[in-house]
Amino acid sequence: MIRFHKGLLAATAALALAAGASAASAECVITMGAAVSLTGKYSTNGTHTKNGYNLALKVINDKGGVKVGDKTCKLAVKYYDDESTPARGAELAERLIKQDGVKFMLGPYSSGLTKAIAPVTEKYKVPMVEANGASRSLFTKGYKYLFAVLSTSEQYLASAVALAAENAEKMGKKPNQITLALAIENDPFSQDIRAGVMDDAKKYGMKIVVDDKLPKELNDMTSTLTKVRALRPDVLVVSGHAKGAATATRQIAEMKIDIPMVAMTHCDSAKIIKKFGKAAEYTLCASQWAPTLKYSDEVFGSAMDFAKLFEKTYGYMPPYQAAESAAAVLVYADAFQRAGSTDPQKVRDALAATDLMTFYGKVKFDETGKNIAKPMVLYQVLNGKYVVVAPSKWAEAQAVIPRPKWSERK
Amino acid sequence: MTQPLLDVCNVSKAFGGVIANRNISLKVNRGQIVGLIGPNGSGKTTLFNSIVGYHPIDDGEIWFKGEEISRYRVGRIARLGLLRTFQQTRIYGRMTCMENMLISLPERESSFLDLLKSRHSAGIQRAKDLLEFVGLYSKRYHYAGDLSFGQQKLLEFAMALINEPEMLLLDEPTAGINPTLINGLIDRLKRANEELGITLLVIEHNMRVIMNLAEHIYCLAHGEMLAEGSPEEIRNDQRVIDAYLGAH
Amino acid sequence: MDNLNLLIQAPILNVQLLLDGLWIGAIFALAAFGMALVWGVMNIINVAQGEFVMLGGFITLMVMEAGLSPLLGIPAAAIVLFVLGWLLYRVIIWRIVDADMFISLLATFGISIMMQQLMNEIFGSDVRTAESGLGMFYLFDNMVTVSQIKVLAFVLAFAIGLALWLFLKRSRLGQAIRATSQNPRAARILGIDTDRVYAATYAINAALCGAAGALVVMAYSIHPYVGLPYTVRSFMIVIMAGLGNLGGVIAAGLGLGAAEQFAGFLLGAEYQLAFVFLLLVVVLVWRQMVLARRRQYLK
Amino acid sequence: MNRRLANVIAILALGVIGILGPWLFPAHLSQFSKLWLFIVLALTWDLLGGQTGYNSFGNVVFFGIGMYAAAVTQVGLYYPVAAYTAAKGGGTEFVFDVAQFYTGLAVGLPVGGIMAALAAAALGMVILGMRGHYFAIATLGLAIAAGELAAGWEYIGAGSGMVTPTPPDTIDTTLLFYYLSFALAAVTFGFLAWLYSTRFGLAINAIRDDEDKAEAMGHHTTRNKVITWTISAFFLGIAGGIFGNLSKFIDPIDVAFNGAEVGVWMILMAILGGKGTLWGPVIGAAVFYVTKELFWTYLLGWQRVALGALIVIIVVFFPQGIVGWLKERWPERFGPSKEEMEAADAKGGA
Repeated sequence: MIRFHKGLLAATAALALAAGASAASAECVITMGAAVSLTGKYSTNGTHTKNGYNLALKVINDKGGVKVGDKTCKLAVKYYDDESTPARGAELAERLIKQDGVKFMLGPYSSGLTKAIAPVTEKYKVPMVEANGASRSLFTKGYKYLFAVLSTSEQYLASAVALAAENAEKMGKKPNQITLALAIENDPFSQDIRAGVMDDAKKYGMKIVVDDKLPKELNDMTSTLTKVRALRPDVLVVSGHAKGAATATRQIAEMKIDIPMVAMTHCDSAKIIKKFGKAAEYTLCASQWAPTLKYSDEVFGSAMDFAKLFEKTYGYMPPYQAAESAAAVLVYADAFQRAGSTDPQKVRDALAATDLMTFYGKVKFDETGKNIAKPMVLYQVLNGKYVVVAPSKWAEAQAVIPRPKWSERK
Repeated sequence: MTQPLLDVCNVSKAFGGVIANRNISLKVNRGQIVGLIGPNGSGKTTLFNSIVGYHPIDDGEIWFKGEEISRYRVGRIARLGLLRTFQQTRIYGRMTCMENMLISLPERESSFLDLLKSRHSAGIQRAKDLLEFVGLYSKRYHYAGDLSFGQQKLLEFAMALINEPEMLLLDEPTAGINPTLINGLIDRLKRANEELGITLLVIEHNMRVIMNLAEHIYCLAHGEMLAEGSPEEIRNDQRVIDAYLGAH
Repeated sequence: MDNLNLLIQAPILNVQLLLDGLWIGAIFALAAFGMALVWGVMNIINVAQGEFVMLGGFITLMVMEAGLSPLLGIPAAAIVLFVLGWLLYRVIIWRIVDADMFISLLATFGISIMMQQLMNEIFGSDVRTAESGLGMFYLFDNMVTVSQIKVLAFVLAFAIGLALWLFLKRSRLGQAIRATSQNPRAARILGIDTDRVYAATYAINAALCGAAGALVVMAYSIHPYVGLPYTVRSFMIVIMAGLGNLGGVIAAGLGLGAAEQFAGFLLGAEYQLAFVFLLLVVVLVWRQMVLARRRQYLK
Repeated sequence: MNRRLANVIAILALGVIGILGPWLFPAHLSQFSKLWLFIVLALTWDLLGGQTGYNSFGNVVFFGIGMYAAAVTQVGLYYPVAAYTAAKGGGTEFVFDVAQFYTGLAVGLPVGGIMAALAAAALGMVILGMRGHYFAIATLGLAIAAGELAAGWEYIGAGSGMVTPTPPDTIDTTLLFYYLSFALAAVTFGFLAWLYSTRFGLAINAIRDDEDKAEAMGHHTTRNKVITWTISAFFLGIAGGIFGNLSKFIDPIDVAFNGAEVGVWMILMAILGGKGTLWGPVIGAAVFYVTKELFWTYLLGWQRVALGALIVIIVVFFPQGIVGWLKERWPERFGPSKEEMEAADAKGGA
């Protein structure tokens, strides 16, 4: 035990030295820490997160780094694998801060993990910019060191519910006659989405006829879908990370369940178009970001430029999880520059004052630390492509509602 | 006439289609030593198992100390004071002989809290005495599982004695035991019977032993009671002789 | 109970639930065959069962990526897994055949987590599916849908069960396996190479799971951590059916599948698993109570 | 060397390391807190699994019950629990001051232990009549069902989990939970050492060696098993309560009823160290925990492959565990000693 920690301590000391402001040379490295899920149920998205962080690091460092005061610093990230489990995440955050001497944290993937880590960073007064913890409850606890670049969970499907209300007439109903079926995974993040949908539904007076919580291990939702078919709701809302999106897309098509609107999350990380082709058509997908949006910044250029660079580097189109993760690094870089220091407290204050345009969208935090400047977008799968259909400011096309019955499709 | 200590009335037991015991009755009075003999497969051990509660009986009744025990389970019957030893000896292999003895001290009345009390030098002395008697004193700190079969048998017997049952069912106590020890064992069985008042029911193949030991003998064959009587009567009973010869 | 009313008012839903239950139950049964075999013959509870299923799925995906029909994945997965099972036996399992059952539980648990992360490193944790190219049946005015691949899975489970039964009854190796399961020492004395019998048993088990995995990836989906539910259900099925009872395994598998579907429908998907596992405990407690009346214990 | 003296020295050394922990390894304090708790997990598992011979996959149930019961008590003393969990816990509305936090812990942890013990007593009466692998499988079923039920129960936050009360800034909780964990490990060890020295220790060993025989000798075997499990659950429940506060966030399946990890680890630790010995679980937990930390640090991405391989190697080559292996290798040094035997004499009596 002792010997092992000696090694660790030495490494930590070296890192601290390298990052320390006392270093006389202009070369400096700011090391941030991150526990991301490289194994376990979130490992796909954990990898997107890591790739997003790494791409931003690479681009920033290739451009020379970040000017902090009179020095130019490179950025680095020390990773651990939290195995998609909250207990592990909290433990690793503690290790990063206490043993590895990390003074800045990047977020993990998923709200559950963020929830577990935030109390730790808060305790040690280490700022954390996170890009993948959207749970609303993260921002009701009065955390002062937590900043999120993404839209929070209750907004995820808000535009889908709004779209249902707008299009109620097309479905031959009034908004308050619309019925909803929810099939949402039983984890903190997805349940927050459910809470958001429930609130929105209540606002319009819509009725919820199915409210199933999908178990974490389920790869079959036929019993829920059988219920959906019997009750014929107007809107089916599915949220269960990539697995939920894939399972639902496939089984809705197989069972030929006709519902006017099907709205999901995580379509792009589940790659439903590539995997299921026609079966995915007309699905509405909530997304934090889309490459077709007209945002841009100096580091990456436009959203599309980012997407192309990402694809060139990693061989696949970036899902929004990667984009928002890259944006988190940009936010840090900006804060380091404005703080002119690597003192965590100063950086924290600089973060709080962030007002930055990025390829991912505008970032501006309210006093609870969540980004209030960027809306969610809603795609629809049309002709094998994601097409933004809401909010109207960014819409590329009109949403097709109700979706054609399976029997009427080619 | 006094009530018998153990009263087996018309007990039948079948396994699938095979009838192991049919309509068996036997009585053992307090203080007696009774023998149970019969060729292999005649249903002796099945009867033992029925008495001490290892399986349900199909028909009949078993009474012990005036209480019907036909439906009781093993532990409860044992706590009433009716103990048995096993043909294939059973001891606690990963405990020392001493520990085997100590945990066999009478526990019938003890509650959980009693188990938490320790130190009772009389118990220890008694355990040592009994081990001494069966010739295992020098091995008292060996793991019981490391003993030879014969030694385990003796240990099991000692464990049964230290438990001070009212009645002890012995399943072939001398099988596998060094012949030189057998006489001593018979002697000890008799003394246990006389001094401690332990009533004995003994399954035995060794005719010399059983004739020497028992005052009354039952003989089973093909699951039925073939004969009963004093050793003298049994020895001269033609049916018994036929059964043994026929079986071998 | 709204959901119960729904079932009563629209009885056709029962048909859909029952069928869906039977399809998935057939796949459970397939994995459970192997578990029953290994358990009965080698006295080993193979916790890596679900991981064999998962591997079978990934092999099918590779077959598909090579441009072949994923249906070919069924034999391919069975063959590859057979070899893998044999190798695993030769490297690890033979050392624990005679050990305490608990040792085998932990050893195979170790194997299972190795496989999980290995596959995660090789293939990533994406949820994957393979399209079999088979279509659907639509019955009762589209109220009941039946995926043909699931029917195939169902038929295959029966066919494999039958084949296994014949194999054990008729073939020399099958007879050797049965002899070994009854009394390994006697079998050894009679000149049966029990080591080879064990290797074959374990390999056959892996092959069965591989075939099941091929069906899972075509009918449902697969990812590196999909295994545990299949292991646990195999367990349960074997417990309910008892060892060495192939017919019972099929019945228990189908029953379990159907019970899950109805539980999911009636109680909501969140209680589906809780129901199944409480059912397991209840079945055990019930069996124990029956035995207690017969002065016996469940052991 | 005198064996009893060696024992005393080992205990003293551990005690000193434990007490001086915050000075010896200040940077790794929370890891060491978990190590102490892991020792408790291994010890309590071994009580039934090693000493009584009943292998349970379900002990994690009591860990989880203790965790939830403690958290619910800590919250429930001051706020309505349903509102707390509905608000996803903590935050600006639900603040605990110093007195409330300490009171919550002081009441919550024992409640956690007691609830777990009650659950063990109730479940034990129902399923401890089963033997061998039927018992193991029934406990596995319970473990999985418990997690799923907790994930469906809104009162305790369902799938969204539950945040344990946020301590006030003025309390150094790392130090607090470190000493709580250490104290629990010490008390558990001491209690079990005493328990194994009584006739009750022999009674459960008898069940392990031959339950039929024990029953035939008139032992209350079922009662003794239920009591054993209850004791084990009590300490486990407290450990769960501390663990919940240590991780600050309770997820029903990934933290509280984590049968696939914590549930298996406690077994592994006991087996690695040596089933059915007093020191085995302690040594096993320490070795396992340190190895695991090393794997997780240096073999990122392959840590489970390494752990899996380690498990296979342990159980295949060292099924008797470290202590068992030592006893076999050097019986004169680690086997039953003369003093131990004489001491065993003292266990007698009725």
